[in-house]
Amino acid sequence: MNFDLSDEQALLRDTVQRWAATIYPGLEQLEAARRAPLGFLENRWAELAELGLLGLPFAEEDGGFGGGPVELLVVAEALGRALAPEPYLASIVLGGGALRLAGSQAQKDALLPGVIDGSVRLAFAHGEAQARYDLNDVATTARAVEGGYRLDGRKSVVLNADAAQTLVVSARTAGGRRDEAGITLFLVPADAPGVTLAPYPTHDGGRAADVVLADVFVPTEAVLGPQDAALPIIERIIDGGIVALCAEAVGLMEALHELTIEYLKTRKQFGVSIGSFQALQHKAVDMLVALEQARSMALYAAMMVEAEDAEERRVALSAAKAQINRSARFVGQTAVQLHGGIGMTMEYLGAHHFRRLAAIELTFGDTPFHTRRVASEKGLVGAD
Amino acid sequence: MNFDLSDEQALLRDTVQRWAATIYPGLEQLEAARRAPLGFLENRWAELAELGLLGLPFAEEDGGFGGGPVELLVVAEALGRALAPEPYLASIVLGGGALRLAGSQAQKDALLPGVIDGSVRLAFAHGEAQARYDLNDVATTARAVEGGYRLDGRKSVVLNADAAQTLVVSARTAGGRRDEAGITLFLVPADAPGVTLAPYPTHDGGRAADVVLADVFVPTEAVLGPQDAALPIIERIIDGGIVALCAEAVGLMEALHELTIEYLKTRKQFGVSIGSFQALQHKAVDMLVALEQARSMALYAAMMVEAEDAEERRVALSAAKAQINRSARFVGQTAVQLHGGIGMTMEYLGAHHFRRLAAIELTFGDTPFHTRRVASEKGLVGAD
Amino acid sequence: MDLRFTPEEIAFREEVRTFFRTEIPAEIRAKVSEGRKLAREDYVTSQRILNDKGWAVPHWPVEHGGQSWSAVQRYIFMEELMQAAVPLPLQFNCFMVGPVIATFGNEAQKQRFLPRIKSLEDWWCQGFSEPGAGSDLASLKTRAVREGDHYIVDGQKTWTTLGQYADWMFCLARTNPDAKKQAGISFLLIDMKTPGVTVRPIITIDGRHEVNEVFLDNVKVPVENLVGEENKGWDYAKFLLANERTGIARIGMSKERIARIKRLARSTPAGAGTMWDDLDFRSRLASVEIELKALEITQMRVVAAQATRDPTKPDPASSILKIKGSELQQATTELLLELAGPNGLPAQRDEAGHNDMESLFAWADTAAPTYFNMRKVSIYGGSNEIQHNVIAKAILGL
Amino acid sequence: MDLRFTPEEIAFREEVRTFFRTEIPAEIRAKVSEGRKLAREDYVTSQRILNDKGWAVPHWPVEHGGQSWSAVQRYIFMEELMQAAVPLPLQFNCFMVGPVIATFGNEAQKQRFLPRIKSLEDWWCQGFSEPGAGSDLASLKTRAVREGDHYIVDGQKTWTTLGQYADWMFCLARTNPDAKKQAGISFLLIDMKTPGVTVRPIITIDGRHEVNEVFLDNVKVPVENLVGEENKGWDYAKFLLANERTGIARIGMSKERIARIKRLARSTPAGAGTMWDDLDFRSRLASVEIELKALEITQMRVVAAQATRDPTKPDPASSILKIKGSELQQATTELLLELAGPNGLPAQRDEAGHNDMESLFAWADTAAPTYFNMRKVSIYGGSNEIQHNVIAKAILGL
Repeated sequence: MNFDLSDEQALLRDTVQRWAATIYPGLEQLEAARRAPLGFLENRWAELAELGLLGLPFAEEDGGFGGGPVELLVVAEALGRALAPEPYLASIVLGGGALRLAGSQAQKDALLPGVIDGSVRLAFAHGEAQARYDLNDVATTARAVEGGYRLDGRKSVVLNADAAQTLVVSARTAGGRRDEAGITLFLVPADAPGVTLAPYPTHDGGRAADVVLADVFVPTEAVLGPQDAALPIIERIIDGGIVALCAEAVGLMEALHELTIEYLKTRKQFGVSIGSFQALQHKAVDMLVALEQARSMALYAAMMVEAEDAEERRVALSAAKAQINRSARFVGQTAVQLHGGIGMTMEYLGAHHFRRLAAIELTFGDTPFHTRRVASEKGLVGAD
Repeated sequence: MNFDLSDEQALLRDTVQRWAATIYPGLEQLEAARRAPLGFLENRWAELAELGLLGLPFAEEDGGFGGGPVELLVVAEALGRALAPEPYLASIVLGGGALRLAGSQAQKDALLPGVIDGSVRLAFAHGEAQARYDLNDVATTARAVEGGYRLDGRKSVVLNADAAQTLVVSARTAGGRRDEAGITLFLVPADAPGVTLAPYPTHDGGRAADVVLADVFVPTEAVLGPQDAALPIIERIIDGGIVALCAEAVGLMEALHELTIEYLKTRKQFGVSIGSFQALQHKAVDMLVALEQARSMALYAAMMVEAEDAEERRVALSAAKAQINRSARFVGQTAVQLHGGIGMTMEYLGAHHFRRLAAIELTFGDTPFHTRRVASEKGLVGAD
Repeated sequence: MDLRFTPEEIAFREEVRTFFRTEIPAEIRAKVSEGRKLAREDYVTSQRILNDKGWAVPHWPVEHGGQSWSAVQRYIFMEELMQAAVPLPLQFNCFMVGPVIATFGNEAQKQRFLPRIKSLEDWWCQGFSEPGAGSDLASLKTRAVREGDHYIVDGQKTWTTLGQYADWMFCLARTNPDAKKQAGISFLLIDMKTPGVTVRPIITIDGRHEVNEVFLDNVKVPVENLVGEENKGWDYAKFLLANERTGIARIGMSKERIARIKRLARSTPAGAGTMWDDLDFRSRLASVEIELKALEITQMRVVAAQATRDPTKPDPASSILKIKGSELQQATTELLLELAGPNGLPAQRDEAGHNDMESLFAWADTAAPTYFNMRKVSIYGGSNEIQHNVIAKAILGL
Repeated sequence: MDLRFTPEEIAFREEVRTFFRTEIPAEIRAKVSEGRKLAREDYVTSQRILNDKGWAVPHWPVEHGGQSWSAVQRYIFMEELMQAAVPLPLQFNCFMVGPVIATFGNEAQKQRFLPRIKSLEDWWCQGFSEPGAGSDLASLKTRAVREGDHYIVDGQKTWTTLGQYADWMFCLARTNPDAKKQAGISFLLIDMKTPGVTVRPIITIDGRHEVNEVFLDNVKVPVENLVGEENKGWDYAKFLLANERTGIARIGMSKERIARIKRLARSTPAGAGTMWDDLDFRSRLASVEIELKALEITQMRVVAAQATRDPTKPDPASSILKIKGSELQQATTELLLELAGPNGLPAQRDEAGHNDMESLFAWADTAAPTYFNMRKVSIYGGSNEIQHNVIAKAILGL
């Protein structure tokens, strides 16, 4: 048991933190990036490529750096602290995760060099409006036709789809809407005929799109991974997303807690700093407890995301996300409350952390969803 | 809308409060009564009869005083404040409620005079170990035989059964264990052949018993209310019990909150009264909020217990009990916490309030049970 | 004790309920219910309809257009108004500056201002809070210096709700800098068109423009716009704030939101059915309903007790209403956001148009802004921490 | 970073797990698991078995019978011990007075006391708390006046856990009444058989006799029973209390209770099935499991950090463990009581014997006392409010 980062990991953390602190020292720089058409600046994405972050999770033989969950933890936490708007989650963790977990060598050879050098971005078009958090709920269809498939359906809230050249799309090749079997993944060029994007900003300052697929033809080679049996891969892609979100949330909460403590120390009321009021002190302590619980569970998620046993992995990841969600809500709400009016305004940096924390709760499963998943399986404590 | 007590109700409240404060001024007197074989002193029961409390809920033509839910509220709250150990709930509210709601004139004539003058006590033997809070779950059977019935089964945690001369027993005359139809109530003398009591103290300082019925014969006249259709009556009996418990809990919480405020004002630590610490002040305020919410719902329970619409009544009573339970847990736990060590000892009066509040949570339905009942019906807020 | 409404009160309830639901335009009420932004005209339209009926300011003295309703009737009126999702008559006009002028203003002020306050011909905003003051309102720094028949006002106000629409501002300013904190403050009425008044928008976390900063730079205010006595403004402010607090539980609003959540849950897909089939969700909803019912009775108890209270002194019980009422308002928005789920993330999805499935979630766009916005209710009107202090001192004697 | 145990650590875990479950009598472990009262002999039996194995005091210096285990091994040992429902080695002996004597005692004291401390030949109790002191421990009033080669001790101690079994008490007494609060206190060892020592039981809300008052009336204590220097006792007490806090999260105990709740839920009738079928109950149980898993990792982080910390200074992070650990211990007892339901009301139902159905609930008798008793964990060892103050000051700098 060892919680220390290796020298390489510590270097990675310092590098990303330094980059983020330089590029996004305050709200002004962040808002400037968000105002760009894609919600971030492409030259920043190129910088992430130069720093080696875009190739981090991919195998060395594919041109990557072979980073694992701890490296992901380190990067996502550092980017989270700074609210960096680049689509690392959408393109590298989710889209890249799909390629990494299910791509053929030919598919990797075709796409990964561009992903790693920043010239190609991916998005993961899986969720649909009716599905909520159920990964098996796919209504989009793929009909086998001569030489390939024709896809029809709508994908909902596809993160950073408008920034992607290639979409990883899930579609039903067999079975009914909620069947576990019968789902297949496809690589679909974003500019393929019949693909229409309806992009929009999201409430956390990010961007997403609904993706309409109308009789979209893809060749047989576009099938990513096994036919009819993509659900376990989709689960693992989302598991990676959960690790990234947990780490990001820890970075956000840490920064927000620091802002709050700073505010309590400097803000004066009734002639004293408000941090001298015991009731506020105790709430600040409860925030710290929630943050430390979340930090522990982000570590746990990273530790368990590659566990062999699927049930054990599922329970662990759900436990982590549930804890992160609960901590995120408490820390976010309490931070706003302790700030008072200023915490309610977009002019205050911490308000943006609060909004992003709220959005994280709604991404890849909320607290009741994940708590129930822990409850409905064997749970975390054996009863033998 | 009028929240004022009538002159008669105010007089009733003052009378009961004065009696309780005189008889149970402190823990010593309370413990002395509890040490009696039945858990209370019979002469005190006679005093309650003299005060007219035992006849309170019964119709004037039956020798009672025709009191309604508000009178019950007033009495139960005043007795609750003082932790009075007399079996008012078991004998008058539950057992008496059964007679009042379902008794034939002959049955009332036979029993009520004794109930009202204190010479006869009743108990309500309905619950069974497997039933938890489900009123329809009755495994005890009554076989029709020549001239009457033979009862077999076990009743569990029958409040103050060892103090009763007559038991109101529910038994299944038709149907399966959890069927709603097929339950019938019987009047069973506590000394009937085949009735065995296994009495015990309860964790709140009261008493109860398991009642074993082994081939107990009762004549046809012992049937109380309609054959096979007692469940709606049982529900109304328990509804009355819920009103009484809600009011009792309000009395207990009020007294416990007063004790806590007194302690905060007088207890010194680090050279100042601990009531000067803001974190403790805010908890004391949260106790008050919980108490006032409970007080409101006790009023609501009293207002709704005689509502015509069964669903409306059920939702209202469940809402009241759920709120009372939640407030009781919070007020009880917080009171112990604010007292520190002294609150953990049986030598401290408030600890007995805490224990009784915990027991009330487990009586006639806990918070999840009643919350689910509110959720599974139309709820409190219409959505038309 | 009889906790039921009388037949007369029930008839009254039916009357106001019918009026709200038939006379106030459905589009306006839908905006309120759905958490969408109201235009200035929506407020004006709604309040004029009430005013024409004589119901814009029923709690005012009869001679100024009030109704001689009982406390229970007033309670019923407000609850039904909120449950029908009618915009509240503008708080600053009807519950703040109006009662202050009616109680402490001179005859000329009453004649001049009150009719236009209740008809919303004049839109008023509040100039109390200042940067750096927060809950410590009395530490305000804005100064008004008497020069002849004018005050010259300099300073900065903040959190000025809907100040962008305002014609007038009622304002606290320090007229005696040497007096102790609460003393030396005066209550001034300022025409927003006066040179030197600048309004700067503040965008809140819901992404909307609801509050403002107001800069007062050498603003000339005629002496006749002083309410009551010079240096007594703190008394009038306390009177006003006590009025603010009693209405703050907003039980009707929470009820309206719960009813809406129930309707939406029935059409919101989840698993093989809808969110209405999710008993866990409904149990959490029921928990809020239960607390809300309890608070409603608590509010009715406070209302019933008002008949025998000194109306110029705040009832500390109103702090309980504030604490619990704001918590429950917030809890309903959390349930709404939970219901929206991942469909609550898009901020302007409608720019893309909907298909049938997405139109089921068209409502979800405003769930997050509503959740964000309602964080304010435990902050403003005296933060919940301040309310705890008030109760600890005034009720518990700690 | 590698959060898994090494193969060696896993082997160690198997070794201690097997030992606990095969060598400690099942009847004793059942009593612990079921929340029943342990007799003095149960503690002694269990600790002697550990002591014979060399495991009663693994955290002591090796020369006094400790083990040269890593922090991780110590952690594994304690977790497995609690999960096997083995009685903790007597805290007062093994975690309090033993380490103090081993660290600050003289050679004679070490020789005389340490072997009997770890074997539980001497049962020790703690004489720190006094009536009226509570969390403000340093305001203690018990006095020790030097007369020749004795101290004469007068005063009163309270909350003396299991003092009714004790042979010895370690005690804080004021030796210099003129010094400031924390100064002037000494650490004395008192033979409970000394004339003038009187133990009075305090019955706690679980109805049990676990704590006591101890009256010290003109008690003669030989000077050789002073630990360390006169008037330096507060330093030794702080050292001891820091030891107390690290173990206080009791994660293994909460895990053991959750496992028991799961087993019991499967056989507890509810509706047409069992409580295990109640997904609402299981979700609430899962919520506690999740927080507990997070706290377990937090504890492991603290353990891992101990390697590089000054062991004589308390880690403020241990306050986090105390707060959350006590909350979770309490939460598990609330779930246990909920599971018991109305069958949790009887206090001594077994006096009546059971049929098959009631025997299903025989366990329920101890649910309420366990719930009542565990209210103490947020009070003792520095109340959770005090822990909040500690963190606010030491970690947050407020």
